[in-house]
Order: sequence, then structure tokens, then C-alpha cells
Amino acid sequence: MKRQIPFVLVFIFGAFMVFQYFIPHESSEWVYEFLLDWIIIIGIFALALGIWSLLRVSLDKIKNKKENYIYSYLILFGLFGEIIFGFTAFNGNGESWGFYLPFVACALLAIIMIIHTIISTGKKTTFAALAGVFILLSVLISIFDNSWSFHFSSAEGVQNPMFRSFFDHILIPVLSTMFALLAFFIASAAYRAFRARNLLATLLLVAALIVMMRFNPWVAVIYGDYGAKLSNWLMNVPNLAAQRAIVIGIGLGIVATALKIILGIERGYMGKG
Amino acid sequence: MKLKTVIFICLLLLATISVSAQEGAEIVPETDTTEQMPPPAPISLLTAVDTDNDNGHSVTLTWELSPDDRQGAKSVMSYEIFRWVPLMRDTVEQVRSELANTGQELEVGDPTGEIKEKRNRLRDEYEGLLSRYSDAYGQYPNNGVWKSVGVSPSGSTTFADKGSKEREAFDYLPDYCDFYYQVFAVTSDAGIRTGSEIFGPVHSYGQWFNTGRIPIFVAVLFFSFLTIYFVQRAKKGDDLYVRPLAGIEAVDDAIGRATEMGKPILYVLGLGTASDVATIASFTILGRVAKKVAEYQTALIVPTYDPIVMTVAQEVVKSAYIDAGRPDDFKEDTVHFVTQSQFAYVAAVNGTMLRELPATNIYMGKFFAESLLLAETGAVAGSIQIAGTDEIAQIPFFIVACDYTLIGEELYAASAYLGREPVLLGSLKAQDWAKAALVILGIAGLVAANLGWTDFTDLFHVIN
Amino acid sequence: MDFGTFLWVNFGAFLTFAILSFLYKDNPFYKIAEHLVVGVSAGYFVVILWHNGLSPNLFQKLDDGSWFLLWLDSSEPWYIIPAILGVMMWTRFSKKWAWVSRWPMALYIGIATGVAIPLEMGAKVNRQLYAIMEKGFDWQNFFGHGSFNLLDATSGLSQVIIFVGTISALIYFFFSKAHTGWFGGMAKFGIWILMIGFGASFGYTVMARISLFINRLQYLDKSWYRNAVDTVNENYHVGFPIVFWFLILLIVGYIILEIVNHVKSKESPAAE
Amino acid sequence: MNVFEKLMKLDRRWVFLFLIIVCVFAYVVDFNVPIMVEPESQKIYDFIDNLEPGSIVLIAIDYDPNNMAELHPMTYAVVEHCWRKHVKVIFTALSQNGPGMADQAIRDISDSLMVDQTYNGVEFKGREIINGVDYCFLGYKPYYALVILGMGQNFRLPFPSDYYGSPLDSLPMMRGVSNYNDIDIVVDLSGGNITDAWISYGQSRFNFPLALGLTGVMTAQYYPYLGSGQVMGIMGGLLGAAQYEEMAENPGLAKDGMRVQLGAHVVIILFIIMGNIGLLIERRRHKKEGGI
Repeated sequence: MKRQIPFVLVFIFGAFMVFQYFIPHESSEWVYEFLLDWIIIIGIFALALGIWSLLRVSLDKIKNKKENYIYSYLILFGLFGEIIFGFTAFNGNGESWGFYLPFVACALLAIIMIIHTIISTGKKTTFAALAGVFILLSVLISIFDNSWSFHFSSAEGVQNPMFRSFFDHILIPVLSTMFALLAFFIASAAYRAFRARNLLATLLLVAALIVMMRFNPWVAVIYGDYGAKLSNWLMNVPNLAAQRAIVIGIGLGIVATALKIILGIERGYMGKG
Repeated sequence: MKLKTVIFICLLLLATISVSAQEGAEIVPETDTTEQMPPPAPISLLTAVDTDNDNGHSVTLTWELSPDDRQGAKSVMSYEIFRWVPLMRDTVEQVRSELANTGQELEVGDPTGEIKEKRNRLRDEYEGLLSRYSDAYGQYPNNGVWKSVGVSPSGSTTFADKGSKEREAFDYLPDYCDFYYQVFAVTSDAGIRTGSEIFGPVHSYGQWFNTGRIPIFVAVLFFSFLTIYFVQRAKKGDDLYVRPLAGIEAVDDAIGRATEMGKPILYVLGLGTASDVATIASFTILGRVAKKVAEYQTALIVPTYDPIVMTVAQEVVKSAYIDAGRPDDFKEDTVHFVTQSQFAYVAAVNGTMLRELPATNIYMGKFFAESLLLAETGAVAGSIQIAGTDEIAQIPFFIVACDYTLIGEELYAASAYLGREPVLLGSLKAQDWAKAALVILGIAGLVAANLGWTDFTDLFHVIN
Repeated sequence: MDFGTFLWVNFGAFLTFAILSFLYKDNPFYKIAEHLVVGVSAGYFVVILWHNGLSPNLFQKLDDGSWFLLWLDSSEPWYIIPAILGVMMWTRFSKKWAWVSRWPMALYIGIATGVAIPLEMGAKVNRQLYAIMEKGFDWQNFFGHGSFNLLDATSGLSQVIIFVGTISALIYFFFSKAHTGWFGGMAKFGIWILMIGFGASFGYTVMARISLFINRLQYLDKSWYRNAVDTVNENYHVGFPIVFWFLILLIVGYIILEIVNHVKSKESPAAE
Repeated sequence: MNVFEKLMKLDRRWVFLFLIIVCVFAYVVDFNVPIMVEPESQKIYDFIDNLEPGSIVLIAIDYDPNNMAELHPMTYAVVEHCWRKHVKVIFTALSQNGPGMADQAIRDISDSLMVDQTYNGVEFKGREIINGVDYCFLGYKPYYALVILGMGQNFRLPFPSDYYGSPLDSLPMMRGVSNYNDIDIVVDLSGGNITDAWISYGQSRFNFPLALGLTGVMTAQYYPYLGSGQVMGIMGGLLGAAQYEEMAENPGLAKDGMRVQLGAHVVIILFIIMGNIGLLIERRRHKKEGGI
């Protein structure tokens, strides 16, 4: 029973969605949009599980003092810091920050102390007492400080200057530099893999070289716009043929896999026990 | 493409409605203009029908061009379409905008519950008005005015008067109401115009089957039949041959290698969510890999990008350990969540690779720009790498940087290959037959196209 | 430039260098940037999904109901169902009830696969099939439009190559037939076409990826380095040159340390 | 191990180091990169160069910061060329982060117009660029295809007022300018699928000359439109921008970037060749040893 119901659900909802595609009527659209809303909401609820997993792994490292455990504090700091910023905002235009930063510090320390209370084996009472002190401090600040306040039901927190600074000066530089590392990796991958070991590797190498030469001004001066024409032809003829075949294959693969799942032929994705 | 065109023309129409609503554009009286220029000839044969294959709330008009379209001094520059609307429209619009305002007020805050109450009252009033609204359309030509619903450029002979299906939207167009239309040919001087004969009444309503999608329907039915047929044959014990795939055979060796070296295996499910079929296919592969890993007692690391993917992957790995008879060896943190940001995830996985030095990295699922970042770092760490993705743009990078790559649909075949269950191999057979059918249809269609038999090729044309 | 911005700009530059240092090898700076950004991005998504996902898609749908009636009196009470399903996901925290979480998962996967079948069949199979047969070969311009031009992508010859290429590449993907005889020949041609296509699209991407690095160079140059050397700049801050030289010192020091370590390890190979 | 084997198995960090040195060197040191002008970008330049003073060009800035490195230089080159020739410019930004890009470009180019310059032997006096006289920035509106269609009727339909809030009729240059008929050419600089909308909703419907500036990855995809005449010219990636600068004799951002591109491409190609030479020599040696 426990094991059968999920597969029945998969079949019912899957089959419905297949037929829904062919029914343009309003009522079928309504169900469709409603179900897609479900997916979004379930996904957001599941994020709690994700954050829990992230915390567990970090705490486990700290608790067992595994290699590099010290960096796990940075994860905690970033995670809780950003969450606190995202749910608080300054009243007025934010010209006065009041005791905002001390509050954030107290709240973060309180969280760290609570965590240590949970994971430590000795000294539990010391950590608990410290946690109590910091909680008290942050509660007091949030009661008596009028320059900022919590916002849960509206999105003022996203405009919080600290939230934006974290985004602009931590996330953006790191993420775009990570992306930019590709400039180097594409070079090293080309060096390592573009060797004429056999016919297939040679075809790969020659096609890539022709296209790369097209963007090299020195080569263009010698060959004229022949390189540009050749590389455009490569993209619009052999590449188009390759893509078309792959797309058709992928389409059939997706439909076959989805069918196997809806019909209950493939059950490997669902747990047992 | 056609659907897009229709949608965007309709959006344009909405914009014009809003503009004309502000200006309160009514039909310009056709006097005094004759002394400057004679009015253009009107359009002819105006017809309006419900738009086909949609959810209703839309009427399609067609007409024959005015003889003055784009020629001569009284050249027609555009056609303006008018629909007759009851006078009640202003009341309806007023209540609707008040209702919309309360929605905005609610977002600011509603400490006393007053706004909420007002909103409910307005909503009831609005619903009542709407039900009388459709009756008012029936009173044509009394108690109503002509209202511009859109402009179509010269040379066009069709226009879709499409409204919203949302009852509280400003352009809500009710179904099953009597609509009357008139189209004006307009010259460069907006005052000089000629109206057509009035057409009506016409209803809009939703359909229960989209005939434009029949080719897809047939294809799905045909393919489902093939799959079920071959799976049944496989169940009966037919021997099904599949040719070997290098990437799949490598998986077994790679797990063995990891065991020998005493190093872990890193399995990356990619950036897909659990709603991507590529990721679901990857789950089943993960299941097979995890089972072997459990048998060999090697370590497995599965960092995930999406919390639902993490949950499903945990289930999959856990049951693989149970299948292998080692439920106690399963640790929940084997599958862990990292973060939902693409490059932050890559940063973390890259760090893991250089710290844990896995013997084997397996990438299966949806990958985007990070494919090469992962694969090159994996190569630095000296791992054997096996990749499979259906993101066409990323396949070249995997081919270049990995030892084995499953191209496109081979990813979907992989779970059948790894499991070697006859039932799953049956579906591969179905895929092959479908491909053969496509090749034959493609050749036949091309021959038909060269001979100009568009009737045949149109059979395969999907109209949205 | 106020002091807060000064600190942030420098921190951004530091993180940029920290990530770039990964090219050499894994190091403490990279670890700092990596762990920090994992935490911050996870927190960022919690906030964004709360404000942009949960709030409009759930809370606002139920907010005209009252909690003691379990929001059943709201105008769209059926939105309680996804909320319940979401909460069912949380049964995973308990070992005994974890199986309940499979129901929402089954729903999720059922809906996703069901949506995919007709959609992918239409977009990937039907549409491509029609694209193959949509136009007959252009016999008039078989060798290029106007003049003889083999590199004309819309000439009849190119159309023939596209067609044959597509069919052969499809044949390469056949699973249940060994690649032998004429079938194997077609499959071989298919894989050639695939490889040429992959090579070309690889080559095309190089320029875009180098541009990403140029972007980063410009970022460091304009928003950071220029503040340190260009004293007339409105963003000039006396701290910038200090930080700049400190960073240079740090990098040089690290390089020297690495060289010393390298030499030492060569002198005493037994140490490994 | 001989030299060639070493070449074969070179640690990739040498590739990184070499690349980073060459890139930074090329970024800092100003050396001349020969640019061969392709006919596709020549056509755009010639068209704008032959415009009468007072003509109007519409420049659509449809890219995000991600594609800035490739597309920003095109904006700078084309707009400066227009303004130097006293051609008026209408800017639109149909991608979400476009307005920021356009705003920055307008400010920077206005500054550089203050200086006297000589391009292609013609001396241009520095002058002040005035909003509403020399240019008009319409700003951003969502649903780009709708906006493109709407502008075909009248610019005032999607944009009753400009980006800075002044009504279009209050701007001197917009008087008597109603739709694409009053515009000489549309230049779309885009890093995404807005280009498709400009072709199918804009050009094919309203029949104006359309020139494209695209990222390198996208370029090949749009060449078929050149053949069909829907597009009059294409600038592809940084190279296309550099070609425009070359024609205008006004080296700028693109040529700066092109130095880095050239350096990086040469390094990559050299390393590929090195690897293959190593492979070739090793193979030959293998054969010899096998023969004995």
C-alpha cells in the first residue's frame, strides 16, 4: 500500500497532464495553472530540507573538527546574515542605522552559541548561558530601537542596503569571476584535448581551429573573409544537421523516459521501504 | 511562431485599448473631411468567427483589402477595428479599478480588516455586474457605443480581438456574448476614413480539442503503442540486442577503480530540477551506480543543487543500499544540498573535487555554462570522468574534457543499459522503431516537398 | 567615497582575486570565498523565494481567510492543498513518517513528466521532422545564389548536406543494430558530422568566454585599481593604494613561500 | 623525457599563467591590431556615413551587463560616428538591464564629443550633446515584441514620454517623428532573442533597413538573414565592433578588447599546435622503435 500509492499518483497526474495539452478549454487551463502553482509551492517548502541538509553537513564538520571545519562558520555567517538582512529594513530613508549592526552581531552570535550548545559534549551550560545573553540582547535592541524593523509579509528587506551590498560585493564578484574562469579552462581544455589522435579528434580539432581563426585578426588579414564564410557555413550546415539529429533523439528519449515513469515501468527514482 | 504572432498582436491590441480608453475614442463623425480629400473605399466581406483552438475570449476578424490599400492619393495606412459595447462598460470598469485598488492597498497593510471587507463587497458587486453585462450585449443597438479595439497595419486582412480570461482583468472579454464589429479604413490623415458594413452577432467560446496539435497527438499515441508493445514482447522473453556503449561500460570499471584506490565517487546531478526529465533519468542511473557502490563499499558523494532533487536522490541512494543488503552503510549526508546559485554550486563542487580527489566523477543530467568548469577541475584532480547531458550547447565541452560522454539521448538509454532489465531494453527498441519511422517519413516528406505536394507535408505541420 | 563603500569595493576585489587564485591550486583564500558565497547565496534564495514565491503564490491567496478556520473561508481555499503537500515534504525529518514525503514527490514527478511528453514530442520531434521536409531542395541555386559559391548555407547543395547529415547522425544513435555494413557507413558519416558540429560550436564559444575575462579585467581596473593610482578620480580614497600594495605584497610573499617549499621538497624527496 | 614529451604533458597551470600574462599585457600595452573589415560591417558603416546631417538613427540597446564586453564597444563606435556627423539618435532599451547600459554609454560618449577630433581626414569640432536635440532616450518597456510593433504605429504609443520623464512632443528632435517611416536605419545591438523580434515584428512588417550587432556566439545564426535581405549588415562580437572602429579611424573599447582577444586566441592556438607537434614526434619515434 505505502509503496503503491505514489505510483498511482504519478500515473493519474501524469496522464492528466498529457491530455490537458490537447484541451485548450478554460477549465483545463485552470487546472493546469493551479497544478503548476503546486509545484512551485512544494519546491519552496522543500528548500527548508535543503537548508537543513546544508546546516547538518556544516555542523557535522564543526562538531567532529574535520579538515577545514573553520570555514563552515563562514557558511553559517553568510546564510544567517543574509536571512536577517532580508527580513529587516530601515524605517524612513535609512539615514540613521541606530543599533542595527550590534543587533545583527548579537543575533548571529546567539545562533552560533545555540548551535554550539547542541553539538558540544562538555561545557553545554556555558554555551547555553551565552546564547541566552545574546538572545536577550538582540530582543532588547529590537524592542527599543526604532530606526529599523522586521518585515515578513512585504519585501522591504530586499531593499535593505546590507542585503544589497552582500549581493553586489560578495555574490556578483565571486559568481562572475567563477564564470570568467571559463576563459582559462577553455584554453587548457583545448590544449589538452585538441590533438589529432584519430580521425574523429582531427575533425573536432580542425573545425574548432577554423572557427577560432575567424576571430583572429592576424589570420583574417591573410585570408580575407574566407574564414568568416567558412566558419559560418560550418555553423549553419554541419552543425545544424548535428543539432537536428540530436534534438530528435533527445525528444524521443525524453518521451520514452517519461512514458516509462508514468506507466510504472521504470521505478528506480522512487525509494523503497 | 503563429501563436507568438497572435499573442503579440493581441498585446499590442491591449495597449491600444488602454490608450484609446484614455482618449475616449469614439467613431469620428464623417463630415467636413470631404473637402480635403475623398474618403478611401471601404473594406469588403467582413466576417468574424470565434478564434479556433483557444480557451475562448477571442474573436478573429477577416476581410478583403480596401481597393485603396497602399495606392493612390487616398492611400489606406491602417485599419481600425471597432466593437459595439454596452454603456454599462463604464460602471463595470469603475468597480473593477476600485477592486484592483483595494488589492494594492491590501499589500500596504490592513490592520483593521476594513479593506478586506470592502474588497469582498466590491467583489460581489462586480460579479453581479458581470452577469448583467453579458445580457447588455444582447440589447444591440440600444444603450451602447462603438469602441476601438485595435489597429491593424495596411495590407493585413485579419485581426484577432483577444481579451483576457481573468475576470478581474481590465480587458476581460466574456464568452457567449453577442459581439458586433465594424472595420474602418483609415488614411494618413486619421480623420479621413470609411467604415465597413457591420458584422454580427458573433460569440467567442473555448474549444475542447486543439486540432492544430493533431500531429503531436498521433505521434504520442503511436509512440506509446510502440513502447507498450515492445515492453510486452520483452516481458515474454524475446531476446533484444543492444549495441555496446563505451560510456556505459566505463561506469562499471570506474567504480572498480575507485574501490581499488580507496577513493570516493562523485556523482553530479546537474542544475536541473526534479521536473526535468534529464534529471529523472539521472536518478535511475544514480540508483544503479549507488547499488554497485554499496556492493563494493566505496564512498559516494552527491552534492545537489535543488532541494527536491536532493530529497529524491536520498531516497534513491537509500533504497540502492537496501537492495545491496547494506542498509546500515547508508549515510544521509552522502547526498547533500549545497546552494541554488549556479556558480556558487560550482565553486563548492570544485572545492570538493580538489579536496576529496574522487577517483571517478560522473556528471549526468542538465548542465549549462558550468560543464567545462566542473570537467576541467575534475581532470586536474586526476579523476576518470563520465558525462551525459541533453543540453546540446554543453556536449562539446564534455566531449573535450571528459573521458567518456553520453551524447544526447544516450543519457536516456543509460539506465536501461545499466539495469539490463529486458523490460527497459524493450523501450529502447521502441525508440529505434520510432527513429526508423522518422527517417522514412523525413525522406518521404522531402520527396513530396520537391514534387510540390504540400498536402502531404502539411499533415506534419503543428499549428499551435 | 564613504568608508563603508571603500571597504565593500576592496572586499569585492579581494574575492575576485581569491577566486582567480583557484587557477593555481586550492588555497585558503579560495576556501574563504567559496564558503562565504555558498552561505550567502543560500540565504539569498531563502529570502527571495519567501518574498517572491511563497508570499504571492500562497500567503496572498489565503490572506483573506482566518487562521482558526484553517483558512478554509478564504476566497481561494484550494491553495491549502499545496501547502499541506509542502508540509508533507517535511516528514523526512522523521524516520518513521518519511514515506509520507513520497506522495508530494510522486505528484511533482507525475506532473513534470506528464507535461513533458506532449511538449517535447511537439517541440523536439514533430517540429524538427517538419523542418526536414518543409522546403524542397533549391535546384535553381544548387551551387549557391547568383554565382558559384560552395559556402552558401542556403544553396541546394548545403540543403542536401544538411539532410544527409541529419539522417546519418540519427542512424548513429540507433541502439539495437550493430554498426556494420552500409548501416555502419552511414553511422560513421553521422559521427563525423556530429564531431564537426561540436568542434565549430566550441570554437565559436572561445571568444565569448575570453570576453568574460575582459569584463573582469575592466571591473578590477575601473572600480578598484584606478581608485588607487588616479588621485584626481572622484572615487579616490587614501586607503586604496595601501590595500593595493598590501595585496601585491601578499601575492609576492605567497609566491616566494611556494618557491621555497618547492625547493625544499626537491632537496629532500624522502619527506614525501 | 625530451622537450616534446614535456610539451605534451605540460601542466595546465603553465597555460593559465601564460594566458593571464598575455591578457594583462595586451590589456595594458597599446599595440596595433590589424583589422580586416568584412563587407557585412562595411555596409553598416557606409550607410551611416552617407546619411545627411539631421537624419535619425534608432539604436536599440538590448543587452545585459553579461554581454557588455562584446556589445558596449559597438554602441560607443556607432553612436560617436552618428553624433560626429550630426546625425540624431533615438535610443531604446528593450532588455531589463538595458537602460543602465544606455545611460552609461550616453554620458560617456557625450563627454568624448566635447573634444575636437579628426577622423578619416575630416576635422570635427567638439560640441555639446543636448538631450532632445541630438538624442532621445525612450527607455525600457516590457514585452519587447509588443513595443517593436507599437513603435511601428507611433513612438508615443509605447513611450508617451522619454526615459527622463519628459513628453516626447516637448523634445525638439521628436517633432514630426512618428514611426519607423521617419527613421533612416535601425541598429539593434543585442545579446539575446530580441533580435528575432526586430526581424520578424519590426523589419518584415515595417520594412526599414535593419543592422545588427550581435555577440560572437550568435553571429552565425543570423547570417541567413543577410542573404534574404532582411538584414542589411551584421557586426559580429568584439571583432565586428573593432571593424567599425577601424573604419571610423576611432580606436576605442573594441580595439582594446581585441588586443586581449587576439592575445588569448594566439596563446590557445599556439598551445594546440604545440600539443600536436609533440604528438606527431612521439608517434614517429614510436614507429621507429617498433620497426627495430
